[in-house]
Amino acid sequence: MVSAILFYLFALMILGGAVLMVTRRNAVHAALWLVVTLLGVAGVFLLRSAEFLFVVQIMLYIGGVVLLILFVIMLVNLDAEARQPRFHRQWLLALACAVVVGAEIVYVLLSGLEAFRLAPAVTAVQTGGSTERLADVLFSEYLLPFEIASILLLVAIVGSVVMAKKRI
Amino acid sequence: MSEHLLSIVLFTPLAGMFVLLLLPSSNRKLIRVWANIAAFAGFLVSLPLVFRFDRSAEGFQMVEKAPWIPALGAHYYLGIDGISLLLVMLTTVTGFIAILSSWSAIDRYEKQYYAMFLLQQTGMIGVFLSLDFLLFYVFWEIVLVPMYFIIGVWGGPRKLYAAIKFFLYTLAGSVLMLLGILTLYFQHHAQYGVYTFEIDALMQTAMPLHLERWVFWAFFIGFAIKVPMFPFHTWLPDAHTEAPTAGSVILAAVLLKMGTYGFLRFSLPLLPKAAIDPWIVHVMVGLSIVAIIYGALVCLMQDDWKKLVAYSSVSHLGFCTLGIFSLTPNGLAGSVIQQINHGISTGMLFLIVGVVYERRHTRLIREYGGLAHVMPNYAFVFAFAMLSSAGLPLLNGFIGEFTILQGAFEANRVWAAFAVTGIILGASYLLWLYQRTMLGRINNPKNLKLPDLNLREWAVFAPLLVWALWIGVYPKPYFEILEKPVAQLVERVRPGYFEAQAAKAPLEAAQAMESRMEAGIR
Amino acid sequence: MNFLDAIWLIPLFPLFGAVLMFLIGRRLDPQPERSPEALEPELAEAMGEDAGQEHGHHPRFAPTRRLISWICPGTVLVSLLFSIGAVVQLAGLAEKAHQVILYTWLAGLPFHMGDGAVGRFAADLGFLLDPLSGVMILVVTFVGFFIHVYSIGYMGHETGYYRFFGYLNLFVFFMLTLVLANNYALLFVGWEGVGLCSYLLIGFYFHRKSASDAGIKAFVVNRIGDAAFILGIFMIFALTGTVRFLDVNQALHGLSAETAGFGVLSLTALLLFVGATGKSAQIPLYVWLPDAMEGPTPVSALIHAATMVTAGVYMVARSNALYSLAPETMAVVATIGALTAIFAASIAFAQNDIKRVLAYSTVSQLGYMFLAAGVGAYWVAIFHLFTHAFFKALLFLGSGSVIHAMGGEQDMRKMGGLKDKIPTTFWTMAVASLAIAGIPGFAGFFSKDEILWQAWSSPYGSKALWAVGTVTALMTAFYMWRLMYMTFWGECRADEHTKAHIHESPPVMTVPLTVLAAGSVLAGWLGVPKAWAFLPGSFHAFEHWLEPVWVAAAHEAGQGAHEAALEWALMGLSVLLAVAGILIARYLYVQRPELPDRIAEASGPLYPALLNKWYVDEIYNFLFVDGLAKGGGRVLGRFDQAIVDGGVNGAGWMTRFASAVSGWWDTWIVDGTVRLIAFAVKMISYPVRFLQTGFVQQYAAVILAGMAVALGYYLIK
Amino acid sequence: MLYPITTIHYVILSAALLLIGTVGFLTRRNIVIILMSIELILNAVNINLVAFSERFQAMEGQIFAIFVIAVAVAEAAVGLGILIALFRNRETVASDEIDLLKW
Repeated sequence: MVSAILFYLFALMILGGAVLMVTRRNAVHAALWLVVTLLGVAGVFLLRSAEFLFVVQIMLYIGGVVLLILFVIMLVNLDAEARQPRFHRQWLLALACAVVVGAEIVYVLLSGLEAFRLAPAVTAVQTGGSTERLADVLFSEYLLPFEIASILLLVAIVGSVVMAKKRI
Repeated sequence: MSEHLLSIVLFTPLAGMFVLLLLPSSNRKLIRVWANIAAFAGFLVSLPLVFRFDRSAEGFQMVEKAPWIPALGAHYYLGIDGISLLLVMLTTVTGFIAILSSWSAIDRYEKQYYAMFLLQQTGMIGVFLSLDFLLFYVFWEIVLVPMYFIIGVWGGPRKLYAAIKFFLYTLAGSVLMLLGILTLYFQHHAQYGVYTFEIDALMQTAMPLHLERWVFWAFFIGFAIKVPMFPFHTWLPDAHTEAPTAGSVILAAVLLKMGTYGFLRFSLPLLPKAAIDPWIVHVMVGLSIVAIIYGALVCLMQDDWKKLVAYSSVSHLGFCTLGIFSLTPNGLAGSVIQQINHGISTGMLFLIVGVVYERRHTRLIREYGGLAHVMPNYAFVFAFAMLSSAGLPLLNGFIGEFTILQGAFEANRVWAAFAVTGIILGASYLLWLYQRTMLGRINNPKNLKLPDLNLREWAVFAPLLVWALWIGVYPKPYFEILEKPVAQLVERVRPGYFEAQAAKAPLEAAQAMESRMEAGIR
Repeated sequence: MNFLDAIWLIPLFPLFGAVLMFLIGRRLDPQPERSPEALEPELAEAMGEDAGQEHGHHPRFAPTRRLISWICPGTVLVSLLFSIGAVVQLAGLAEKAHQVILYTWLAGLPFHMGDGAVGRFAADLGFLLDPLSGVMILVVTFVGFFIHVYSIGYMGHETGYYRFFGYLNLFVFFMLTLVLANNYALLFVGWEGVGLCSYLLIGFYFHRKSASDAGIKAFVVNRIGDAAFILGIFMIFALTGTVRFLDVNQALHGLSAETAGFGVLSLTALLLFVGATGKSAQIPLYVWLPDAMEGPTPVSALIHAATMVTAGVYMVARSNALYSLAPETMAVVATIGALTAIFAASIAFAQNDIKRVLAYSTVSQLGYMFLAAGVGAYWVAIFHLFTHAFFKALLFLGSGSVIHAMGGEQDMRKMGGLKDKIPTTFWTMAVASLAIAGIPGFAGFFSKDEILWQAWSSPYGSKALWAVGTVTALMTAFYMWRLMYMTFWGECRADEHTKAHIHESPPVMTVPLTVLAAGSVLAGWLGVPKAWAFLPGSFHAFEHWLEPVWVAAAHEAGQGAHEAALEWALMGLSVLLAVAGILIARYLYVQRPELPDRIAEASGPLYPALLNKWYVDEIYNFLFVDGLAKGGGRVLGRFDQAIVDGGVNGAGWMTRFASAVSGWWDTWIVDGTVRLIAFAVKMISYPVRFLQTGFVQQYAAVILAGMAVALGYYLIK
Repeated sequence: MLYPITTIHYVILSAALLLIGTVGFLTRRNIVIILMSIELILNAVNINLVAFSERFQAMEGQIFAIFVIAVAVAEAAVGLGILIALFRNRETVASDEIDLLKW
């Protein structure tokens, strides 16, 4: 019962934050609403017993990415932005497409509802925290992707440094 | 080490290229020296091929096979026989000479220039060595890219137009060729249930004549554009006039031979019924004869020196295709030897234009006149190249043309009668070119101070001169190398050819006669 | 020293000389920094240098040049000695043929012969010495040596001295290869080689455009003949499966003569003959020989009188087995020979350039040789070739000495009265003129008279051929002595400057003249007519010597009915006509010098026709060079060369017109379609371009729309 | 239907988040907001991954979520780098004013 309430709470945080982020005129407000959404998502991770992801989400995403975005917003001093129209000329066409796709997804979900009526999530016996299990699988089968991810991050760092420097 | 000889020959230039890329581009001298070393190494590595080649063995030698894309049934399958041996040797020699000749001709982006050349070397050698259709097709495409850049970056005024035209024209052809390959590929699967691109496997596919004709036409488009045969030749003059000297030497000496090699390696053995089909043979021979006469005629009215030499290659390769489609042993052997000769003599002619272009930076024949007074050595080398190209006996041109004409004569006397006019026109446009540029009085003050050939230029010409003389005076080894592969080709296309009667004077008997030196027979 | 086995060395000596000249020639004879005549006159003025005249001033030459004048003639002398040794040893052999095969040169592959058998397309580098080639190598080396000696003097003041001797030696090498070859393929190598050397030597003064034009004309016209020759060789391959003379003769031995129309044998023989007409300047392809006079005189003597032009006759004689089996072609050979003889002789009447007269006289004499070969008397053809080599070479060298004396002047109308100024040249040329006219006692009489007798008596011959031959004999005597009287008799018509400079040529030139003069007399006595049976056997040596070469079939044809009385009568008639010709010439050009001009006007169109070589060159230019394109608008009259401007050769302008059309066709139609496709692709691309607005989010929206459509389709299906 | 939270709820939640992210991405002019919308979409994906990882007791879901985050971070970093360079040259961050890349 408690988890249901928590779920709806987090859902509300996520969707509310998302909608408000998208509609805010001021970029800083949008960033803050993004933080709210991310916290909601972190909560969902906790609900689904993915503690490691919860921590990663908090530290990495909120701590890292949103902070970076805030930095950039400050660098790019968006006060002039506030007075300009938020949505560009073709916003109607874009909205229409999004609505159509949304309708299709809902239709898919509804038509295929019974496919999801699986046996309720049987809670397997938890052999130790999910983080150890995560670690065992991660560093055995998926070692190579892990290394490649690290290289990807390195490239991203170098890329963004080069991009942002005045003179290379 | 020795059983991977072919791979070594194939990838030496590529290795040279990678090392070249690591060199600092500021040090121009080091780059040029290294490029020459890499090219010469490519040549040295190909020498053991000649010594280890067993002339009496049937089929392919020094075969290397490794799975490449198992899913498609494509193998890394290399092999060599008489025909591809000669062409590989031509590639390595002209490659080295082309790189040596562009020592002072190229002044910007040397590193990329030489890298392109070495990449091209590997591509070309790959085409001649691969016995797997997909591998062949890959190398066939690889060769286009460096030549596109060589023409496009270091070319003359209209280089972009020429480069794009060259690239798209050949690409269109090779796409159709790919269609042919795939039809063969699936046809083979339909009959044997196994997907493979190997040539000797594909040879076993029995196809109805009409299908064989269609595949032949698909191959024809791909190879004819490359040769180039008559209606598809308009890219050649543009590509040649705009390419830098070394570029047009490689283009003329080797790239054109990929087309004729394609006919010899793929069209004839894989589609024997189509190759002997009278309707196709008549079209092919008709186009070749038109190419011979048409090419020579157009040469007479050119005022651009390089364009003239380009059209002369159209005429010479008309002879080669005539030799191929006479489908007689002499025709085929003559055609391969003529391809080598064309590589040598036209390579020399382009180098000669390059020498003068470096000094005067113009290709118009009107600009030159009476150079024999100022540059006697140059005049001698030009005369030698001209005579070798016109087919004077004791030089290489004659051997090729004489054997091709004999093959054509044996196939159909009327063809030989028409083709023989080619040697008359050939002599006339070359002599007229020689007169307009070399003889007569000097009428242009700029021609007074032209320096004669320097040592490096002599080093570029010397190997070609010696090779031309060697083929002219003692062509026997070439015929011996070609005897077996050509016999196989003819046997496949004309089944009962050799059994007609025991050969009247087989090669061995001729040697026997030769040993009785002093026999005074009546 | 076994000369017979060393016959393959004979051609190599001159080759050694030629290669030496090409390699170290420039060091031995350093050329001046820029030879005076290298510059265009207007460029020369602009450069402030005096425009170089040909023989004006004599540039100084290095002493090492003398070395060249020893090396090159030396090599030919060694070849001469070797040849004499070989021929003497050959005479000792029982069966007169010795073949030395070095290696298989052209080792081709098997091929289907005419009758389906599989032969091997192979030709070896082999040399054959038999009486026929024996005679030829003696002629080539003997006459060649003396011409080399002569050119030391003649070319003494020319730049490019080493180049001249290099080409000359190369020529002797190719000629000896041609003559000594044991198969048609190697003969063809020599055939084209001499063609190349004639191109190089005619165009020796390459700063003169007319010289290089003449060189190209010679080479291309020869090439036309060679094309037919190649086809002939292939026919022989198809017929006999081999090209060795001995094997071909053996293979043909069995066949019977082709009486039924124009069979394969006749076609082969005709193709070979067309090749011969190209090389030996017969009717259709003789146009290059008169222009070949642009080359230095020793060249004309060696190549265009004694050796190269006779290659055609040698080849016909060499394939006598083939020709004797093809009576049709024999008739063609004889008629073309006779026609050429009379046609060239008529043109020689009106020529004023001394070398042109001799050139046409050569064409006419070659006509005689082919007439003899055509009627089956091959040994007579070779005998006439043998004697002709001596007196024609002498005439050319003599005219060279005259030109040398007159400071480069070649027009006979500006000569005259040189009899006492250059006595040796006069006497030697007189001997040669008597020989060519056919006066008894001199070489020409014996060989020409024998030809006329064979034309009359041989089964292949006919009275018409004899008549044409005899009339030509009269015309030959007339134009030769017209030349002699105009140059040596009467008063000197040269201008003061040249008149002062007239001097006798140095001994290095006059000695060869006297030797050849002796040859012109003695050579004839080797083949005395049968009617003079009273003379000992050695006088019939020539016919007897060549006997073994002829395949039996051809042999009987040569005999013919032999009535001595008839032969005496015909001989008397030809002598009478010769003397008459000389007297007419003397009358017209010595007693009444003004008469020829009056006759010229009186003869109406005949004289200008003769003067302009029956307009043959003009007709050739019009038909081939100018092409049919301008036919309509242009008046048929004479063109001067300026309008044609570089009409290179007989086929020049038509091919240039055809190539202009094909060039235009090539750039517009064939290339045009390619550019059209490119343009079409460009047109299609315009509408597509509007989608690319550069507005990133619009692309995203389009992607989303696409996804929506796909999803929708998937759901509905 | 509302009470026992089943996987379908999570799927609906992530679908909704995805839609909001897409709308934001497509309609907003300010590139920073666009970048943030992308983050939303990625988080929607993560929610799904984790939900199904829990549902099928397979850790691959979570592992993949980690990689998605890694990629998201890299993408954000580079995106912002580009944004700064763009802003320095063009003095604007409005996406519809940056349309040089057209024919």
